[in-house]
Formats: sequence, structure tokens, C-alpha cells
Amino acid sequence: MIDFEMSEDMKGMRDMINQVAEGTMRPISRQYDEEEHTDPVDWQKMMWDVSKGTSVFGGGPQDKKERSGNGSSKPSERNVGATVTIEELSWGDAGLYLSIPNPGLGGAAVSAAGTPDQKKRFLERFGSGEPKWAAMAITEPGFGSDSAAVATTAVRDGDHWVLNGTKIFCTSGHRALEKSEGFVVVWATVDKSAGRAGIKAFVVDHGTPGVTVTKVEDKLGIRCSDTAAIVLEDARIPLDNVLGDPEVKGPDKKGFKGAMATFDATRPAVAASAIGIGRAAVDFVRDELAKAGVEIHYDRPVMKQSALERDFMEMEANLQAARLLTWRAAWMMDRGMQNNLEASMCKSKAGLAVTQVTQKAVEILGPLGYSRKILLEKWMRDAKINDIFEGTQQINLLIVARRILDYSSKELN
Amino acid sequence: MIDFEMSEDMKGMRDMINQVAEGTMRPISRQYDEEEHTDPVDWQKMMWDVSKGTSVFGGGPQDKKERSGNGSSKPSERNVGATVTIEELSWGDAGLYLSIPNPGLGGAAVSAAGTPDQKKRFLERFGSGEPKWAAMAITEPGFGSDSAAVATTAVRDGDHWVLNGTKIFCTSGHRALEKSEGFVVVWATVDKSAGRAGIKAFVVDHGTPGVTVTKVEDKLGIRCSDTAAIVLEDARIPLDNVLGDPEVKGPDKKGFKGAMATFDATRPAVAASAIGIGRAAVDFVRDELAKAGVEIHYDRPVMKQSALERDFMEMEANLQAARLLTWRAAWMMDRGMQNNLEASMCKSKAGLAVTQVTQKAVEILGPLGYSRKILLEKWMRDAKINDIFEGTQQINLLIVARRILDYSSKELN
Amino acid sequence: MISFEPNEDQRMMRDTVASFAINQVRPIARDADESCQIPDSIVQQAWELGLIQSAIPEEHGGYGGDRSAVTSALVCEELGYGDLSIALHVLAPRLVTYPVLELGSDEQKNEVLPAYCGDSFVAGTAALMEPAMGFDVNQLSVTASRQNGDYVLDGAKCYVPLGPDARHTVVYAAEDGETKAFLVGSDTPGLAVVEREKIMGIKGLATYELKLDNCKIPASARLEGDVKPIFNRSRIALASLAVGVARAAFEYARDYAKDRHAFGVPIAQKQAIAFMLAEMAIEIDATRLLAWEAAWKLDRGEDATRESCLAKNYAADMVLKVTDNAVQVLGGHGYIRDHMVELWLRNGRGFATFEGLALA
Amino acid sequence: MISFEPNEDQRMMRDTVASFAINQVRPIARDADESCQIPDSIVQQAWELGLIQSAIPEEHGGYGGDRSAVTSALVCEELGYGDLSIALHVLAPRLVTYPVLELGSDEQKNEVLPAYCGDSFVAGTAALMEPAMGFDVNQLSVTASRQNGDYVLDGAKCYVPLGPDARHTVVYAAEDGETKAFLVGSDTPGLAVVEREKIMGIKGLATYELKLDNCKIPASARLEGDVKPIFNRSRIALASLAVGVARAAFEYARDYAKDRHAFGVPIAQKQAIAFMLAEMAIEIDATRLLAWEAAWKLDRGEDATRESCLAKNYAADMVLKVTDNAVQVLGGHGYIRDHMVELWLRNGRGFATFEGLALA
Repeated sequence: MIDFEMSEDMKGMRDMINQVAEGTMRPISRQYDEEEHTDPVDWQKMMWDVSKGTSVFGGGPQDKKERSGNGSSKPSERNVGATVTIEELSWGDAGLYLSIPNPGLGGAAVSAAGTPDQKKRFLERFGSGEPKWAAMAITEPGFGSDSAAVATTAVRDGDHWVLNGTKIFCTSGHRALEKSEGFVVVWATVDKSAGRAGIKAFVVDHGTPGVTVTKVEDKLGIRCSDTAAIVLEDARIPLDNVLGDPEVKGPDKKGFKGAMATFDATRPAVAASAIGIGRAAVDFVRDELAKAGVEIHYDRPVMKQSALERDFMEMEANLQAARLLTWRAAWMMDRGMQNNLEASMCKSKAGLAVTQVTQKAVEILGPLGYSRKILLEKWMRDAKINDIFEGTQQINLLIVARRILDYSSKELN
Repeated sequence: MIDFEMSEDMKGMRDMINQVAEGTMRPISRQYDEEEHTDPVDWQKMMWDVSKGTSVFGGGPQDKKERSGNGSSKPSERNVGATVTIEELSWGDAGLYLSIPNPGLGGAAVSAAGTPDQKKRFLERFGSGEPKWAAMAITEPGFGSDSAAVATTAVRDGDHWVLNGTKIFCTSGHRALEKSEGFVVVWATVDKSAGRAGIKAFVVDHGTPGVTVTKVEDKLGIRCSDTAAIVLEDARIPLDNVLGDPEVKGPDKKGFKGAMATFDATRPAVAASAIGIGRAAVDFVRDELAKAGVEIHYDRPVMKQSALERDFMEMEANLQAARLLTWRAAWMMDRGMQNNLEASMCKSKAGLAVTQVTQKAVEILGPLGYSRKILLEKWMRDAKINDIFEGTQQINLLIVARRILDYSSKELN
Repeated sequence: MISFEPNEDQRMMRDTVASFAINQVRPIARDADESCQIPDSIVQQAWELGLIQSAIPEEHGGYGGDRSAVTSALVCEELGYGDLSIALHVLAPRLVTYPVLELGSDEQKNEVLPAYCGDSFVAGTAALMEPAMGFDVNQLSVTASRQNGDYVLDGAKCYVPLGPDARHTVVYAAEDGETKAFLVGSDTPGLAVVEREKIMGIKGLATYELKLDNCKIPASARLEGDVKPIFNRSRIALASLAVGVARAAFEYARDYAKDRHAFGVPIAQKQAIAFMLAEMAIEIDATRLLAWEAAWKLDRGEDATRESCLAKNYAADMVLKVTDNAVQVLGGHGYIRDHMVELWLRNGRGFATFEGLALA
Repeated sequence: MISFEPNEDQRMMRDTVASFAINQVRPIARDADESCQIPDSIVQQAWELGLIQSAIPEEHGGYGGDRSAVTSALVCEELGYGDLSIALHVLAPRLVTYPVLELGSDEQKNEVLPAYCGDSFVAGTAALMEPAMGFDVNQLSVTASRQNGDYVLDGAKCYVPLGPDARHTVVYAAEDGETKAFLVGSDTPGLAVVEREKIMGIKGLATYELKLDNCKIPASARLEGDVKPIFNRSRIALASLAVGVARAAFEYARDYAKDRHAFGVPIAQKQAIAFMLAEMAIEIDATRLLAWEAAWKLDRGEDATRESCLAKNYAADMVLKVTDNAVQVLGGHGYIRDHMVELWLRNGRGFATFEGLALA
């Protein structure tokens, strides 16, 4: 049945996180924007204590066992639940959300493509001890969205892989490698001539000699999140740190393709984060309008509305449209349905909608909107990343186009 | 000196044409929209009598002689003047404007690329006798914007060329071939293997055996303009009806390239026509708002405006922006400057702006706007053609992109 | 619990209507537009699908099916996908039956509903829109004033579907400034059809200007209660119809783009075209979900004014953009009437103007 | 007669400023933003270009050059192309000299203008904006009331460039509901600088909140006459600055796109990127021409309110879209502060808010 009511469990979770967002995140939001590159240690500790061992944001395709298991006939809400959670946290502060110690994309890759032994070796540590991060390192100075162009190399040398190359835009890379006992999943090519098939994902643990974080980027927004550049110079890692089959051959669901498939899970998560930021802005504007005595007449004909009224309604509609598309993509994942198209749809819509919504909100608020006295201008800066990372607006449109046109990446690029 | 004041001559011309537009065109506008495929004979006669021998819309690059000639140091205003004229006529009715007997694009091609003998043979007739049209036939069922893909063939046979093929979307083709003693300039390939270099332009006179108008299209708008499909079956034309050099070889300024260059002149003309339609809509809305007591406060902050006010101002600004870009492209032509970039800029902007302006105007007027009681809905239908013909929005953006990026059509397509 | 899956009944209903729309409706859509006429046969075929009767309780002669707005949204999308004129025509009786079902007294139900449960199509209609810029359902210029226990209606209406053919017309009028619904029989003195509207789009649908000139109706003709949910339902229906129109245009443009070659490849392989199509697809899905959510809220008996207005306004913008882009994808071919897209653009432009033209 | 060609003097002026903007201003723009400070040296260099003095008649110590708004539009575009913060800083004295030139009495001119004709930069400023949503230049909340022949100013202002460093502040206040300009010396009691604003963009420029608390000024401090042309000129200056910012972002993105490869070709060869750049180029040119036309009209002494408002609003939308797209073209690189585009986006977003922040 078509239904837009959250389950009671989900509502409870949402309300709880909303309290944290409002009570704990918002008060320190500005501070960690201004004090770029400073860790919000108390926040991180608190969230580590709350979430370790579980993944509040995780998500990812359900495996059969999980779906049918434990005798319950109730379908899973894991991914829809994750979007709700992420929206609330990002409503609090997207930068703080991104700085929560967690297995992140690196962990997702190990979960999706790792052997039982790898999962044990790399993921168990997230259940105890000090706060930890894991990260994924794909982008290089020489390429952005064209992930087949990986120039970092992995060469086998006896019992080790030797990695060389430079990675940039690695979210939480600094925290994973140098600030905690984490790891980074590094994409590298073992056979340049094999193109995509030659690209493999390698788990590079913290403290690996030859691995250096050379830069933590200064950014427009989400300044509390660390975005690292990593250089690998003859970095030796154990042979069994490769995810999936190390052989270069035909279909490899666990390697490159497996890693790509994680995007189907992470795109709705990014969209949800975008929506959280957008909702923060819309909520703020709604309150300010109410204070100023501006009423929104939803059933007034468009031509009788004030420009402000119309803008606000468009903001609301755009945000809600993005949210529904995001829920749908997550819901499909909960049902074990292929959601590659829908994941890119929601990411594309949410990234753009939230960029526009927050930019418009700044305009509506006038001098105050542009000021750093309130958080609105920060949300505008934070929002923009969602139009860029995990595939830019353009890359996601490209994927949508391929799917609706039934074209391969060779036919449409 | 930067100046936006028309010369007195130009103002006089504008005012005169505006009277014709209001007094003669507007009253018959609806009739010739409803009675598609009927010729507005009185209108055509009148305009023929007024304009024959001269070209009120003509335009095109000035040649040196003309610019420096007649001892006057006053720069030419021919092309800027043409945009002003065309705007007024299209403000009256774009369909009626397009149905005025005149040498049109076919004549422009002969002017640009013809020998003195060809000019005499084909253009002199426009100075006397009954109303006449000339047309240009480029598009074929198999291609639209990719003009290098011409499939119509021209084969030399003794003293003749023998043409075979089908042309569509030939504006005024029916009038040129079957309703008057006119001609059509047909693009055909003499050597398929030579690509663009093998394409030549041929003058096909009215009454040529083997040339048939097979269809006059039913259209969304500009219904008074005839849009013909033409079939050429072993159509024999004299050898010297080819424009430019008949040999397939290197740079051929008079043939394909010459014909392409005419677009630099005709795009501002199309843009001007678009602007005329758009202005009709804006003028109408302005009057209706005034009647309804709605005031436009230009210096009110955006956030205090009504939605209507803001819409109207955006319509005005968009239209004016398109007009200024168009004047600039025409002015450059008057100065003998290369305006390929600016011509595509103004066409692209005007086509889109006017599509949006007229669509918005229909919305603003509500039930009346959607009704055929008034002309607004017709202007919306008429306007859309400007986003399509003489290069779609997309083709013009492509040309702009090539110019700003300094790319060839091979590098960017 | 959040779910995007129609139930079994909804799926069946949707599939039935979809097949009708594709196989029966679409093939005659162009003719209906050019001739400004919808054949009786298609109207009768639609009638036999039971779209009107299904929602009427058995006691009044109907099938006693659900009146879910979500189901209606699914049905409207498919009908709109077929043809908007025909969709509005075949749904027109709902303009009477729905308000009567929602707001009518037992007496009114008994009087009106059985007429719409027969074997053949019976036209019903509503008169809401008025020929004014900035027309506002909350500030109607047609008035209903009490006069010796009766009501007298005065003023002008426009875009009234099927006008003189309708057995009943639900007239919306301002009583003391508040919008109320009145049930008016077609032969009521003072209710005059002025003329058939000539409009840019939905040319197949016969719509009329009505004049109400001292039109006297009994007090019992008033439908009690709040008309807001009626308007909201209409907005949802219109939004869903818009989704159908847009989807039709999108699919047509998509298929054309894959087929049409330029510069040696299908134009769909050009990013400019491919991205346009991708954006169209996203916005169509976005609008559908907004309409569904509004319908779901309405079905729960909650005030869905905000959601249905947002969905309808969003849909009006979306369908214009999508149909305009579809014309653009076809280029010159989009401008000629051999192809459907220009028709969808004309119909699409109407949604910003339409209010209360559909109920389902 | 219609022409798009600047005259010889304008061309020279533009080229001089352009070379200054490219060679001196741009290289320090990032530093100015990060450190929230503009070096005195660049301000002094700009001063020596004579931008302020040139428009002041010789009798008051200036060069007696023209005060054409068209010339200013050309200059503003180039300065904005260099850096918006620095542009607004170096142009700030004009916020005093221009209103005095236009509206001042001989006495006021004699008193004020010579101060701005010396060898070194002298700061001047204006206080127009107020910290309120929907701030409206025609409905100021700061009031000027007469009191025993003097004026008393009360209320709060924001975004006042250079605040405490300014020798004069032109305060705009409502006198009987009408906006008027008042010349206030920096040491006037009751004029208090609250604090430096912390804002999203133009961080190099020091802007301040001002408080006017029973700030008494003599009646002679009022600038007579209509302030509308002043506001219009400011709008044209802002529109032209926006064109400069947008052009900077466009060119940066264009060059990046030609250089950056993906899928084996420069990303500029992808239609999605190429079309974005083409649209940026068109809109930049469109805005420039709107600004020129408004300036031309102002120069003729006509009421240019409509044209300058349309140009300014158009420019505010355009610069946001262009700078946002520039970030988009650079992708992840656009989001980090190694590249200039994120700075231009932050500055670009300000134009919708800015009023009266520039005169040239």
C-alpha cells in the first residue's frame, strides 16, 4: 500500500536524533565552521559511545538472509531509516554529521566486497576502543568523475602489494589514517592495459609506512569534515588486503563493480544529508516569516501570491520532491530492488534542489541571511557539496540518462 | 560612443511600420491563423507594392563599397534597421510577416554567392510584376541540424544538373514554386564522398519539371507561413544555376560556406522577429495589468514584490536583454565585423526568452490567456518556432560554445 | 510504514486504464483535437470501465468500490497519458457525483447518484472557473444570495466541461463571501450557456461559458459542508493528469531521440539531449510522488491543502517544461502537427490555469 | 545612433583599470578574503589611478573629468573582475563624493570635495542598508527628525563599508517618510560603530554595523534634492561589478574545462559543460548590455529607475547562476579554497542583498 507514514520505531528514532541535533549539534555548529581543521572531540566521543558497533547511517542492499530471517514478515526499513537519521543529523549540522567516527564508505566497501576474514580484521575494531574512522580514496589529481582513469598503481611483490600514487578529496582520510586506528580503501590499478577490469580496491591500514596525508583541504563549507590528500609511496600492504578477486578478468562483482554498486546505497544517503540541510534552511525561513507576520496562503492562485510566498512554496515543494525521491530509492533497497536509476535520480534532484533552496533562503533573509551571525549562510555553503560529491549533478544526470535510454557508458558519456 | 538612441530615420521607419502592424496586420491576425493554408492576398499585394525592388528585411554583411561609398561618413544602419523593422512587423503578426512576398533566404543566398548574371536572372524579377517569393531548401527527412548530411543529389548531365531528393521545412517553398514565379535554392551533394565540400547550392526555378510540392505542413503556430515539403525527381536545371564554384575542392566561400555565412545575417533577423512577438505579449500584459490597477514598482526590493510584479519585470528584462544582444549582432554586421558568435548568442537568447515570455504571459492572463478570443495564445504558439528554426536553441548554443572555447565543429559537436 | 507500492486492486485498476489509454484513447487523440470533437464510442467505452460508478455505493446503484484519492491519482495519470481532452470528458460526471458523495444529504444522494449508474455515459459537470485574471476559488465573483428561502445565483463562469449536455451542474458561488457548492439542474431558468469556448488546448473537450442570470434554485440545492477537500482532490487529479501528459511527451521525445540521427549518432547520445531527457524523467517522478503524498493525506481525512496545492503548482510548472522540452527535442518536427508533442505542449500550458476541471 | 563602441577615453580608462585588476588586484584577492584585510598598498595604487579624483571638478581639486555612468560601468566591470572586496573598498570614497557632486550645495562641495583630491586615499562611506528582511530604500527605518533647526538621526544601519575609517558618512534616513541623504562627519556624537560585520562573502572589505542614537547634525548637513538618481547609479555600478565577477568565474571555468580531461577528452568537449559555458557567456553579455543601457539613460538625465532596477535584479540572478555553475564545472576542485570560484560564488550571492554599496 502506498504509504508515507513512518513506523513508530522510525519516528522515535527521528525525534531522538532531532533532540541531539538541536541540543548538541547546533550550539557548536558555528564554532567548528570557523575553527576549520579542529576536531569536535566531545561530539565525536559522544557519538562513538552511542553508535559504535552499529551503524546509524550504514544502509546498503539487504541480503536475503536479513530480509527473510528472524521469522518476522515485516519488511526491512533499514535504508529508509538511514535516510531519516541522516536527514536529522544534517539538519543539525552536515559538517558535524560527516565527522562522526564511523566505518563510512571504506567500511561499506569492506562490508559489500570483503571476505569474512577481512570483515573481521577491519570492521570489528569499530565495536570498541577509541573513536575510529574508515574512508574511501578514489579521486586523483588527474581525474574526477571518470573513475576508470585511476593512475595509482598496485604491484605485487611477494606477499605484499606495493602501492604508489596520489589520492585527493578523501573524506575523513586524515582521521582514518592519522587520527585514529582506521583504514582507507584505496582504488588502484594492477593492470593499466585492462582498463576498468584492472582496477582493484585495497585496504590500507593506519600506520602503513609510505602513506602520508599531505594536505587537509580548506573548503567552502562542511569545514568540520576532513577532506584529505594522501600520497602513497611504495606503501606495502598485505596480499590479502585486496577486496574481491585480485585476478584481472571478466565480471568482478566484488571489486570495481562492487565498489561502484555501493554508490547505489550511498547516493540516497548523500541526498538525505542534502535534504537535512535544506530543511534547516526552510524551517528557519518559515520561523522568520512567521515572526514577521508573513502568512503563506497555499491555496491562493499563483498570480495573487507575493514573490516571497511563491518562493517559499517552491522551496518547500522542491525539498519535499527530493525527499520523496530519496525515500523511494532507499525503500527499493530495503526491498532488494535494483535502484541504480532511482539512486541517481534522488541524488541529482536533492543536490540541485538544496543548492537552490539554501541560496534562495539567504536572499530572502536579506542582510541577515548574508551574515555569519546566523547559520543560514553556512548551510548554503554546506549544501553545495551535495551537488558535487558522490558524483556531481552532471554525473548523476548521465547515469539517469543511460538508464532511461538503455545506453551503456560507452554509448553515452 | 555607446548609444541606444535610434537615428531619426530609423524611428520614422519604425513608427510607420508600427502603424501598418496595428492597423493592417492585427485585424486579420486571427483569421489567417484559423484559416491555415489560405493566402492573405490583400496583405501580400500591399506589401509587394510597398517593398518590391527593395528589401525591408534584407540585411547581410555590408560590402566595402557600400560602407564607404556615396561620400557619406555616416556608418550604415542597414542591419540594425532591419532588426527594428522585423520586430515591428512581428509585433503585428509573425505569420503575416513571414508571408510577405520577398526574396527571403533564397534571395539572400543568390545575393551572397551568385554571379552578376545569376543576380540579374533571379533577383531582378522581384522589382516588378506580381508578388513573388524565393526560398531555401536545406532540411531533409533524414537530418535536421546536421546540414552536412545532405542526401539530395545533383548529377551533371551535359548542360544540366539533374537533382533528386526530398526537402522539408522549406519556408515559403509552396509560394516560391507554385504560387508565384519564384525559385528555391536547393542544397544538394555532387559528391557524397567529399562530405561538406561536395555540397552545393542550386537555384531551382518555379515550373521546373520534376519538382513537386508534396505537402504544406500543419503547424503549431505561424500558420500563415507556408512550410513546404518538396520532392525533386530527375529535376533538370541549367548548368549555371549552381551558386559558387561547381568543383569539389578546397575552400569554397561561395558555396556551402557562403550559404552557412548567411546564417550570421539571418539569425539576428530571426531573433528580431522573436522579440517582436515577445513585445506584443509584454505590451498586452502591461495594458491588462494597468486596466486591473496592478502597478509595477521597479524599485521595490524583490522580496516585497508580488509574484506578478516580479514575473512581469523578468519578462521585460529578458526581452530587453535579447533585443540588445540582437542589435549588437546586427550593428557588428553594419560595421563589417565578424559576428558569428554574437549572431548565435542573440538567436539563442531571443528564442528561449520569447518562448518563456509568451508562455508566462498566457499564465498571467489566466482563462483569458488560454482562450482564442485574444491573440496571446497565438503569440505563444508563434513564438516557439524561434527556438527551433534557423538553428535550434541547442545548435546555437553549440556554435556559441565552439567560439568561446575555440573548438572546431569536429572537436565539439 | 513508508511504501511506494500500490496495492493489488490499485495495480489492476491502473493496468486496465493504462491499456485503454494506450490502445483506445491515444490513437484518436489527434483527431479529437483537430476536429474539436470526441467520439461517443470512446466515451461509452470509458464508461464501461466503471470509473464513475465504481465509487458510488451499491445502495445508490454503483459498485461500492473505494474512493481513494491515491487510486484516483493512478487512474488520472494513465488517462492523462492517453489524452487530456478525453480524460476530462470521461471523468466529467465525477464533477457531480464526487461532491454529492462527499457533501450531499441522503436526499441529494438519492436524487442524483442513480442517474450516474446506468449503462450509458451521462454527462455531469461543474462550474468553478471565472473569466478573470487571478481567478481565486476563495473569492468567487459569482454570488449566491438568499431570496425568500431560495438561492439566486448571478455571474459568469467559464471552462465548464460539456456544459449544455450535463444533467447536473455543480455551481460554485460565494455565499456571504464563502465558497459553497450548489447543485443546479440543466434546465434551470437563468442558467444559460453562452457559447463553446475556443481555446488553445484541450480542444477535443467541449467547454462552455455559462451565464447565471437571476438563476433561482431551492435552498435544498446547496451542498452542505466544506468545499476545500473537493478542491484539493481536484488539484491532485489535475497534478496526476499533468504527470500523465508529461510522461507521454517524455516517452515520445525519448523514443524519437534514440531513433533520430545527427552527426552520425542518435541525438540521444548527445549530452544536451540526454540530460534534457534525464531531467524530464526526474521531474515527472518527483511530481508523481508529490501527488501521491497529497492523495494519501487526503485519504486519511487530514487537511491536504498545503500538499495538494504544492503538488498542483509543481505539476503545472513541470508539465509545461517537459512538454516544451519534448517539442525542443523533436526540433522542426516538434512544431508540426504530424507529431503529438505540440498538442501536449498546448494542453500542458493549460494546467496553470485549470482549477476544478477534474475530479477522480 | 545605436552603437556598442566605447569612445576613445572610455577605452583607455577601461584598459588601464583592467590591467590594474589583472596584475595587481587579482593576485591578492584570495589573501584579502582569508585574512579579512586589504593591504593599504593596493588601495593607494588604486587611488593613484584617479578613479575618485577624476570626476571632481578642478575647482575642488579634482581632474575635472567626465562623470558618465557608462564610463563607470566599464570601470566597475574591470574592478569586479579583479576582486569585489577590493573594488568596493577603493570605490568607497565615491559614496561621499558622488552624492555631494550631484546634490550638494556649493558650500557642501567646497567643504567636502577637496578632502578627496589629495595624494593619498581618504575613506568615505555611506550608510544605506538596514538589518531587516525586505529592506527597502524607499521605506527606511532610520529616521531624521527636525529638532530646533537641527536634524536628529536614529536607528541602525548595516553593511557600511570602512565604517570608522571614513572621513564622512552619507547617512540615508527617512524624513517624513521620504528618503533623504545626510552628510555626517565621522566624529559626530551619536554615530557609533557597533562592530565589524562577519559575513559570508566580500570578507576583505571591512563593513560595519552603525548605530545612530540621537545623532544630532546641523540642518546644513542635508543634501538637497532627489536621491533616486543616486540609487540608480549605485544599481548600475553593482550590476557592472556583478558582470565583472561573473566574467572572472566564467573565464576561470572555461579555461579549467579546456584543461581538465575526463573520459579521454577535455571536459569542455562534453556538451553538458560546453552548453553551461555558452549560457554563462550569453548571460554575462546580456547583463552588461542592460547595465550599459541603464547607464546611458542616466547620463542623458532621464529617469533610469526602471532600467537600472531591471539591470541590477537581472545581474543579481545572473551572477549567482554563473558563479554557481563555475563551481559546478570545477566539481570537487570548485569546492576547495585553492581555486577562486568558491570565493566568487560567496561574493556573487551578495548582490541580491547589496544596495547602495557602490557608486562609480
